[in-house]
Amino acid sequence: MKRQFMNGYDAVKDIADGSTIMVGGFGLVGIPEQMILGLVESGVKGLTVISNNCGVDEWGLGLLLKNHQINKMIGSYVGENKEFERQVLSGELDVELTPQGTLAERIRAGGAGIPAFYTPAGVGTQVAEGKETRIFDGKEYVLEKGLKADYSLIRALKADEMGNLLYNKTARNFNPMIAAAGKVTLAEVEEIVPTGTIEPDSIHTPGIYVQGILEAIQEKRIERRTVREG
Amino acid sequence: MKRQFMNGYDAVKDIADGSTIMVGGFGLVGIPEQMILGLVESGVKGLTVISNNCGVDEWGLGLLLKNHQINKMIGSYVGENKEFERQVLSGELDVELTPQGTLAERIRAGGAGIPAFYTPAGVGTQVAEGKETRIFDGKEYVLEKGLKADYSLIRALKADEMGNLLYNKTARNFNPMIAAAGKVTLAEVEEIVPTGTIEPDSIHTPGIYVQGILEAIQEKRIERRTVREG
Amino acid sequence: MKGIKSNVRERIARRAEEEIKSGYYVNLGIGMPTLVANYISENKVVVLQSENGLLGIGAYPAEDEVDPDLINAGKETVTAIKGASYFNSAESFAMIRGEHIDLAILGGMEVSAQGDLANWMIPGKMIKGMGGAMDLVHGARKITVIMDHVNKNGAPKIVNKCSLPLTGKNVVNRIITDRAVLDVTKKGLVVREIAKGFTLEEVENSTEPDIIVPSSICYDAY
Amino acid sequence: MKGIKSNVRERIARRAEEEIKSGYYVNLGIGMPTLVANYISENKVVVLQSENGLLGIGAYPAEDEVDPDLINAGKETVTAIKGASYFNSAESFAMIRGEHIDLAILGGMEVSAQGDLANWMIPGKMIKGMGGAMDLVHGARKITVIMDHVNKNGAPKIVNKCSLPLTGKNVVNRIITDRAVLDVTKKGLVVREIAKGFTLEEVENSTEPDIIVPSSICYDAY
Repeated sequence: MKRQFMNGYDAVKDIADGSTIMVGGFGLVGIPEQMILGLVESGVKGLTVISNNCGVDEWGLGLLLKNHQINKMIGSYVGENKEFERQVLSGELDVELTPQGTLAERIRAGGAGIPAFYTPAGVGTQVAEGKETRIFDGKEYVLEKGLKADYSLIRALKADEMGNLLYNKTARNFNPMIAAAGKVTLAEVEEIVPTGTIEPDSIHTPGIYVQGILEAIQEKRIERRTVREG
Repeated sequence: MKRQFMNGYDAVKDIADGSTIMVGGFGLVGIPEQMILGLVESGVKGLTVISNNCGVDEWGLGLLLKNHQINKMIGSYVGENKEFERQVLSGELDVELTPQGTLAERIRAGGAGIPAFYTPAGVGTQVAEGKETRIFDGKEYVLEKGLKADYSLIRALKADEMGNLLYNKTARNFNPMIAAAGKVTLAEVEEIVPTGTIEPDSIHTPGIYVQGILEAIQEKRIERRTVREG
Repeated sequence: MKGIKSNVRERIARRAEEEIKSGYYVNLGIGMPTLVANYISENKVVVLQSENGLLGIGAYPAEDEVDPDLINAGKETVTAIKGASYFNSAESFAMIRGEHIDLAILGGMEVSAQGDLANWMIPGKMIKGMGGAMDLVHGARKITVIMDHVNKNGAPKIVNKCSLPLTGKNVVNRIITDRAVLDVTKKGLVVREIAKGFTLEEVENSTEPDIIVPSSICYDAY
Repeated sequence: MKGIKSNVRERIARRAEEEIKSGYYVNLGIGMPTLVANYISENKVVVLQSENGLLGIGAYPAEDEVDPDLINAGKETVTAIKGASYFNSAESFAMIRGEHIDLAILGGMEVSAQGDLANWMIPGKMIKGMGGAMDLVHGARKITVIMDHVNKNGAPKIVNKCSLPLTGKNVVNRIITDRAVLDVTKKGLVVREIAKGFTLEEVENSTEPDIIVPSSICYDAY
């Protein structure tokens, strides 16, 4: 029942210059690979990107960076990317660093209709500068605001035709909250299965949050392949 | 690895007079039946109870009410219980009514270390009287505070020995948030299964939130048995 | 539910069904709104949300299908459709509050010309609680209230100012009664349709606020 | 990890392991804290949390077990123990912020006498971001920082006031270095243990704030 796309470009071609997009993933794990490549192909410019990380130089959101498609990045850790550093220092790229838990909660709040909430993370640091702080029960908290996006691009293991999603292991990460925080949410999945084949008690993201689905093979590049001896 | 109890009384016997307890369930669905009976047996008094509903006259939290064990009730809908009405009118019972979504979010916030958040529910009604309101992006919201409990009593379908929980259908309801909001969380389950037999991607409540487990048969009384003809 | 004497409630429910478009996610309130489910066209793909944690409410169960762990927000035993999902109450109201539900159809005691809704308590009577109504009125993208046009004493339920405690302020988009369909607009109440057996004058006389009558309205509409 | 020249890092990690009690849920920061996992006694039941959404980190995978969808917060491929669970990032930080984690062991650049921690950025160098560190320092019930006692130039890393941008204020409970174990208390820094090869005087001289020396401290402790 949900719209299905032919390829990454087909999924993202309507995203207009200057849009705010959220992209799921932690490092390179759980990123919508083909939709990111689709954005490179579409050449859309002036994006505000909300994502925990910004890929690496040659993969993931790093590709959009290299292509000068991102104006502003909101994330928690951007340390794996030399081009990122260059663009920030040269003033080409605006960056807003947010504690990871605050980022996750801001995205959840955006999708849940909560405009703002208080959190202890960042109190007494530069993160709280210019923000309202307030004491509850003797402890200081900072007010943080919900985040929404024009488009949310996420990655899941499986979707059924109604857009119900299942994630795999730590590839879940930010994807479920991002699914709920987009005006339009597009899910890239490894497999589309018939409706009724995902156990209703096990569905991670109900289909109500998903407007379109792309079935696509994932490369799943590994940033730090660590193995034990013997 | 988590402590296992012999019966409902054994699970709840340490709960002291004047404690704040949260109890899972929506109507009579997903309530920890034997632990509630255990509270009746223990005779603990002066409880503040946080739960969406307050049972019916002869079952669930209604039993505690009848036994005059509850001083204060925080919930969203208490319309199924005549004794409730009598005690409120006679001044024996204090009641704080909260919109259901606000209640769910306040409990989630309590367990998630969020002291307060803004929500639109209740703005312009008696729910917002005496509370701070604030405008974000042209819309008015009311500040609501997180809720925590000394003890959380919940019901699940299965637990493994590490306290990982799985719920069944709409018996999930408030249980997962209540699990996280208790200083001590006790889970009543239909079955304790060996660790490793619940799929890690499907676990609804990670064992970190659970301090004790009770395996117990559930009566599962039905409030409104509605069937279709033919 | 076929045994119920259809008449007024059925007529309102059938008209309310027309508000539902194919592809919609809909929350139906307890009481008369729940009846609307019986009339949803088979040509429409509609997913019903139940705020106790179910997306995809199905029909009432057959005797041998009754599952005590599967109820709707009215605490009635139900079934789930293929493709249904279960979730917790915080997620359910995140879904509602976050404006993911296309339409909520709710009952009403009073609606004001400004779209204020009162439907949760009558002072002096025992307070039962607001349940999810106060969240729903601020969450769903469109709020339609269905109710009788006048109360048991014949007095208007569409009023200048609600006398009962509010469920929400400025929240109702459309009112469907046994007599008419009206929209709450910035300019005031606009009548769209008049039900069979009623005249525009009768609707005006049984509605406390002034009604805006646009050039085209539909008579004998339902 | 056995190939690494053990020496100082191993000694700190081994001492840090003593902070972990059986039954604890623990978050180990990126870098040296991750090493602590290698020394957790088999007699303890310990569950390690990874803030990217895993409770129950296992050993590094064998070659044929590597799963690209299964990493820790340092983005290393890992495995999961029996009884592990996966969840989303909001749930993961709800778990952290809600004080459900018993202990976090984190690295440090500077720690002040008041327990302020700086461990996320050096002005002038490229900012990489704070990741989950600012949430962790306010969430876990106990925060232990492990680090070298002095920096590469021999200057104290335990200071009166942090010169680097803070990760959190008044958040550190205990500091474990290659030279000593110190507790942050309301009265000030209290030394608890002196490592092998160091004297109390050496520790005092290489720590900027004054240290409180209680009647009983443990020498040659680790």
